[in-house]
Amino acid sequence: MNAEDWKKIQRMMSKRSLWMVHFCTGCGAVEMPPVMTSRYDMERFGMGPMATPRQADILLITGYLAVKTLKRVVRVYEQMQDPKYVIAFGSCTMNGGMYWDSYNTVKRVDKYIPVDLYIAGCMPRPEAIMDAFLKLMKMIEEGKADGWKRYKEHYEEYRRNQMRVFRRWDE
Amino acid sequence: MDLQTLFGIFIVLPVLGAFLSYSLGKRASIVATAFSAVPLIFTYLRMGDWSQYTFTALGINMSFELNPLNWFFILMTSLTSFSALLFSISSVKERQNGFASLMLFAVAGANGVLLARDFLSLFVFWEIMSWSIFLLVMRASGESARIYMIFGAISAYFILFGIGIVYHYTGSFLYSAVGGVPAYAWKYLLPIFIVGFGVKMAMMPLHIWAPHAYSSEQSFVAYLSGGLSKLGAYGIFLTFYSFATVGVLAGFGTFRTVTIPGYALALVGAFTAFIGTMLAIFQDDLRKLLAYSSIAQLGYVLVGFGLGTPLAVGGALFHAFNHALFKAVLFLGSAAVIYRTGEYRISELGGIAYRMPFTFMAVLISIFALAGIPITSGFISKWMIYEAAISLKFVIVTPLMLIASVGAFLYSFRILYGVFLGQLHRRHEHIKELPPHMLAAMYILIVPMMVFAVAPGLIFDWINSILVYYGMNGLTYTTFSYQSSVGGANMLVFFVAFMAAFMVAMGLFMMKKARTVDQYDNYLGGEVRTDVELHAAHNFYKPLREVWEPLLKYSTERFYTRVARFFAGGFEEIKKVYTGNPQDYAAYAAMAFIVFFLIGWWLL
Amino acid sequence: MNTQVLLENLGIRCERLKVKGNTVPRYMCHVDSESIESIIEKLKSAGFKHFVALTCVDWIKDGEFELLYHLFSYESREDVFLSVRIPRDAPIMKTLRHLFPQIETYEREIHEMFGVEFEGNDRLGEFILEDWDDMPPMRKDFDTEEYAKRKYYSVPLVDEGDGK
Amino acid sequence: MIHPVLLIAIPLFLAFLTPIVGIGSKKYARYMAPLAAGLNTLVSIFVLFETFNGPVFDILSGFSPPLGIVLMVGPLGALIALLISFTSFVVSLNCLKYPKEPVVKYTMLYILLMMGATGMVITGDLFNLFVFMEITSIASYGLASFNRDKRGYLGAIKYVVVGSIGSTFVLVGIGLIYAQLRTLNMLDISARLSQMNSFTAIVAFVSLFVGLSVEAEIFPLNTWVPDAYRGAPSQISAVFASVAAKAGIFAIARIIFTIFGYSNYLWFVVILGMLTVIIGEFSAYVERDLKKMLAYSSIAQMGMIVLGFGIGTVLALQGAFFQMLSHAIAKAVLFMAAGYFVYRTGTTKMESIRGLGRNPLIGIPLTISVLSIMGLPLFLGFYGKFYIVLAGIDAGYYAIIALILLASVVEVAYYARFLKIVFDKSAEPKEVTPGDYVPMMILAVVLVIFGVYPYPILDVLSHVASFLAGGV
Amino acid sequence: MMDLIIDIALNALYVLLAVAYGLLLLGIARKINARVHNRVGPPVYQNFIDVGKLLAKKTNIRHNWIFDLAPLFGLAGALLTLLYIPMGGYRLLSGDGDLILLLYIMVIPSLGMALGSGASANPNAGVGVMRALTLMLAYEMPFLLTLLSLMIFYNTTSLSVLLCKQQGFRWAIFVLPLSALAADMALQGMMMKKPFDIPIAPHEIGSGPMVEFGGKYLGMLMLFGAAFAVVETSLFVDLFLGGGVILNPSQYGIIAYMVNYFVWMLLVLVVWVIAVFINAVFPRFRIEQAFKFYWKWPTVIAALGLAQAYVMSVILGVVP
Repeated sequence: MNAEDWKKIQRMMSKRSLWMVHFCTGCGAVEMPPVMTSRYDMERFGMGPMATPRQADILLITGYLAVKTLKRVVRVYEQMQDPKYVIAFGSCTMNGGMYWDSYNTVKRVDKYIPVDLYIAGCMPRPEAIMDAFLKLMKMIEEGKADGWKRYKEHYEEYRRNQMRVFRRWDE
Repeated sequence: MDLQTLFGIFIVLPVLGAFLSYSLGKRASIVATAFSAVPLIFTYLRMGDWSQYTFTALGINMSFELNPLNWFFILMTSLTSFSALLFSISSVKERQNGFASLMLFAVAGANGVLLARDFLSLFVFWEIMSWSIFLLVMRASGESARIYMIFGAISAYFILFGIGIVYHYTGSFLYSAVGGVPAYAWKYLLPIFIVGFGVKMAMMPLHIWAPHAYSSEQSFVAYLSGGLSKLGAYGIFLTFYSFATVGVLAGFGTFRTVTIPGYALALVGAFTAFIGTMLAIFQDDLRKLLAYSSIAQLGYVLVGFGLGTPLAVGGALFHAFNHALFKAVLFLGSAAVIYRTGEYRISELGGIAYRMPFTFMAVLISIFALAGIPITSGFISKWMIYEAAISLKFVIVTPLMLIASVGAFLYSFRILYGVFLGQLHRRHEHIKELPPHMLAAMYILIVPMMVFAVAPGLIFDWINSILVYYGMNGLTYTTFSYQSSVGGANMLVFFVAFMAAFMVAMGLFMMKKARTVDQYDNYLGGEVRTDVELHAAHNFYKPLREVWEPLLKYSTERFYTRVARFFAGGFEEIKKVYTGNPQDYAAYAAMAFIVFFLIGWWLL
Repeated sequence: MNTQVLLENLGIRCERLKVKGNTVPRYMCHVDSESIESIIEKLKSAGFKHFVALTCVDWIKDGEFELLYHLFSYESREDVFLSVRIPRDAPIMKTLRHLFPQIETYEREIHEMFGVEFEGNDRLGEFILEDWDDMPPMRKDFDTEEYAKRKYYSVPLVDEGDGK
Repeated sequence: MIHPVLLIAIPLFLAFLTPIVGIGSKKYARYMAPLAAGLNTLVSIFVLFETFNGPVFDILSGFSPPLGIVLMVGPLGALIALLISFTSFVVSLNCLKYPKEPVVKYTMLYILLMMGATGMVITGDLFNLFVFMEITSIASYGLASFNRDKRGYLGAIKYVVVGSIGSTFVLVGIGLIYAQLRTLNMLDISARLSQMNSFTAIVAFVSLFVGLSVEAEIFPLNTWVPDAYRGAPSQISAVFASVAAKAGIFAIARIIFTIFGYSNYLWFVVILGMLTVIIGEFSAYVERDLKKMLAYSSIAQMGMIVLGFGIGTVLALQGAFFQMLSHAIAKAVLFMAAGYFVYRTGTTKMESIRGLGRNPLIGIPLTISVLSIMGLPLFLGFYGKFYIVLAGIDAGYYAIIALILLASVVEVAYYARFLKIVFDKSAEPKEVTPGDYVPMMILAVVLVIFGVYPYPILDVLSHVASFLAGGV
Repeated sequence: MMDLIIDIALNALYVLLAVAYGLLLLGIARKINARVHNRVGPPVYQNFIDVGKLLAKKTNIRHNWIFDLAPLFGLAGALLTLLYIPMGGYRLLSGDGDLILLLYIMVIPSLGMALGSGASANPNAGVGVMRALTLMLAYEMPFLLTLLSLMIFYNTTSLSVLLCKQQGFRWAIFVLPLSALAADMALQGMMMKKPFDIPIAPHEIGSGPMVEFGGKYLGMLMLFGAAFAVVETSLFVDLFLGGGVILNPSQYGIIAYMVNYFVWMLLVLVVWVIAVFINAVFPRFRIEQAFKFYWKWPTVIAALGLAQAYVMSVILGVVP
């Protein structure tokens, strides 16, 4: 077996065992329980919620991010261990949504951390969420979900962008 | 070996050293260490000489004896005193000369107690040891010293009373003469000796001096708890297996092959172990925690002596040995922490292990021994006592001991987590590892624990010779394995298996590299380190405490305080005899004359 | 005692607010910033033990901030609003946290959002808005859209260079 | 050959020389006390050596016994005389530091007190005993009130009341004996005791016992002790405890063993001793005044000695004598320390002496003497308590010894408390001068030397058996 | 020499099988849980995938060297414990160490984990370990009484001897039913299944001791968990259900081993499934509630069982 095969096996395992830490910032969190419970049951695919970012593979951002929250999100993201994926959830994470002119809400999350997948909708339905998960799995299998690599490669730019909204970091 | 050498090395030399080191001032502990090293080296070289001597000193005829038992105990006390003094070179900062000389007096006293073959010298040296401990404790706290001394006096006077009884019946002070005490007198003599020696072992309910005394200078307490408290165990061993013959003990009646006094002792020991453990769990003061742990561990020794089968007695002796080592290391570890941080409350410490890794390793290994993890010898001695109790089918003693050993995990983790792991406080960020000689003081004691864990047969040889010397059957063992009537274990197999399993785990572990992050880089909901200390060591076992709260309100110490207050009230009444009124005094004189006269007339 | 009488005894002109469908009597009083402390103290001793809220309104045209102290009495089940107007260009008010400790939090928030200084409150500082770098955002002359554009929309996308 | 009479003659001479010296220089008058005590110490050492060959009889004023005045010194008496002179000497050194005005009278009374006590020990004649006792008492009365304050006078008046009752009893006892036997020589009385009406003998014995109990601090005639000890200057309290009381108790021992030999009365003495110990220790435990506490402790220690005499075996008597020695020396140290504390703080309250012992020059002798009183080995006090307890158990006094040991625990408790206060870290020690610590050091060294090497004392005490059998 | 190599190989095989079986058991538990929730649930082999994923993680974060002790001691201790537990009648090393040794070996992995999690300086870890230890004190009370009743009744502390004495369906569960009941209750706490899973409560204290572990650390701890699922159930099976030994190997040879192993697996599964069902339907006890519970009813039951064993063994003199 060569390295490529190993990679394949690893991706297969990553795909079938996605543990997520969900950062419940907005109203999107209410759509998660249906996804977990008997109607949609995401544990079918080996997915499950985890308590801490150390154990998790997916960071699920379920709603708008204030500046203050973004800082926490970045920290949590950096505490996760590679490979790690980010799913941003709902319109607010894409363009601010109804908070498009708010003085305190960041408008596009992928300016600050690499987002692998956006789920559109305000709110997205559980079907959409399931669909997104399946799509992420596919991306992982194909090796396209490489946000964590991009973050490493372009760390300087990401950090510069983050620091445009933060004044200080280590506090 | 002749008498002069023996007396000179074990008693005169420490006393001389005491005077010398007192006059030396700041370098006292170095000299004292050298003086305490001599008996240790001597013990190591000459262990195994058996002989008896008699001579006079201090106005009394003293008889000394060297037998396997006192060699065994001298090894413990010499080891612990040596490492305590070695440690104290740096750790004792204030009036080191007083400390060192009193330590050497205690060493002389302990050696004398152990070597004695008659009650007079036993008592004399017992008291010498007692007052030197008193003064040593007084260096830290007068009240603790007072409490210690009251119990020390109770212990000494019980022993003295017992000696008086022996003398009354036999007219001799020799141990060998105790056989002449008639059986009915043992009814008094046995409890008297048990209480007398039991105080030094901090047997419940005579233990309350221990948490106080053990809160004084920790390097001394390492010796007090490690070495000197073993003298109580020594005394109880002598009482049961040398003074009282089997016939005497059996004369009290037996309970399933165990004599009634033995069974009572075992019960007391089991309760001591249980209650001591439960109290240790809730201590926030590191020193008090270790003190209660000491009380509990000596409870096991009591159980072993009480059960009286060769396995139990051997286990108790071995446990006393182990306890001497690991508790000395633990107290030295706490001394190290106090030396570096000046703090003894567990909730105020934390993360010391990252700055003092070698100290942590020493403490960790001795905590393994304390908790009875099989990679140290602490397990084997506990195992022996358990097996003895199980094979006797005792259903009160055994569960108490077993659950106490589970409780030991709780308080040992409190030490590990509260002091050494967890968050390092900002004010402790700059502390350093101990200097080498202090580490050496701890690691000297670690080595035997590890060696005897793999090859317990080495120490069983010695324990066996003690048992045979006192007329018991030997143990069943080989160099690496040991057996009871109901089970057995092979430590070599265990170690090989452990190593193999460890290798497998290591192999799996080494497959991937890990990245080290700062210890404050923790998941706290995205928050980072703030000024708020997040070390979760304050009131660590709060839920358990809430459950136990109704029972914790009963305290032996409060009981004693109440008794003391009650008596003081009585004394006030008695003191009213001295009214301060001359007329009353004149009346007293008249009445005294009448009473004296009537008595005289009656006696006529 | 009737609250209205009480307030009148204190020398405060008050009006009873007419609220549809609400049976709880509410009184609106206008007081000046000097006397507010003693009035709240007296109300407190008269049964208004519950400090409900402190809010601020920016009357930009009047050039004033209105601070609204809201008290409630469990005994008479009545609400009292005490309105204090302070000048917008020098928004300084005495702290009242010694009367009700919870006022401190409200004061911190109003300080952050409106820039009102509360003399004597030493915990005024960064509270909810982390890393804030502009004028207090709840002031009516603060243009939030302009700010958002300036701050957030100007952040460039990370150029990852692989056509994504 | 040195005559024991010198033990009386020298101090008497020097005592009456003191006013004459005092006329010239009050400064030199102060040195008369150490001089007299020092000379007495030397003489008593020689006497002690002489007595090893047998009791020394010194006949005064030409009449031969049993008619004349006779001094009768056995080894034990010589030992006690030595003890008295020696402690007086050391305490008088301490007195130099704390002179009391008027110096001449003070010094004179001090010498007379010592002389009287020595005389009580070495006399061989009952009436002389009474005379010396009176000298001692009267000197004591004077010294007890020497502070000239309310406490001193109160203490002294109590002492006078009880003491004069005691003297009367002694006189009555002597009178009864003389009326029957026409002799006052102790050995003579002892030899002819059987001629006496046994009822009268009992009355005489009890009278003497009660009378001497006052000096010997036996319950219930020790009621004067706390007040007098507190009221007197501390050095004088030291002398009371270590000189006067020892003379009294030795006199009682001689009454019991040398003269009457009432062995069936001994159990009552044991009970008295026990009561004295228990009441003394228990009162001391609750006492908050330093000097009164030491006084009560002194009572208890005397009780131990009485107990030792009461048990009446060789071992017990040896213990009693050891106890006399150790108590005299250790209590002298403690009272001198108390004197230092009182001088530094101006009060005798226990709480006020915090931290004063932290200077090792005071602390070490203090600790040594406390440990000695607690009865711990390597110090002289060990032997007393140890021997008495062993002898008591051996003689079968189980319950009494148990009570004594209980009282000893109480003693340990309050002495440990005393040490705790003295070594309290919260307060700073004050300066000391050689006048304070040299006497204490001397006595402490003696405690340690004879604690480690008691053979000289044991040699003397080997004569206890003959004393017990009615010898001297 | 050959014998020794075969022996070692066989032991390694048994241990490997046990770990694999443990992972399967964990998968079964998840499946059952899902079915109780009316979900489909993950496949039963899900836990193999999880472990594989965790071990294959690209970065692994550690805090310091003490942190490494957790997976090392955890896994090593777990494997060691497996060696001392007879599985399907095959005794492994249990002849060289008895129950008391086993009890203490069982502590090693938990101790390592406690050390490692403590070293992470995360307060949640400390709280979690505190709860785990308190729970341990709680369930050990009935469990030790139960063990004692067995040891007294069979007059041995050796597990292999215990198995021999239970052969021929003279299982301890029939003889000492009360003790078995108490032991099963204690087992629930030992496995930290609901209602006793407060030490690892994910939503409250971030999964407690495991809060800082990820990647290979968590993977190895999962292996330890899997091994311990087998250890704990197997301990119950060995103690009370005769260890699944129904055929005598000396009579039937290799077939007996296979049959016994199969029966052992079945019994382990049964014990496990009972615990999983209880887990699925119960809410969570607070730690002091759990403590009070264990020192009340299970202890009383275990004490009754002990009394029964005592009476039978000591007073009536029954020799099993």
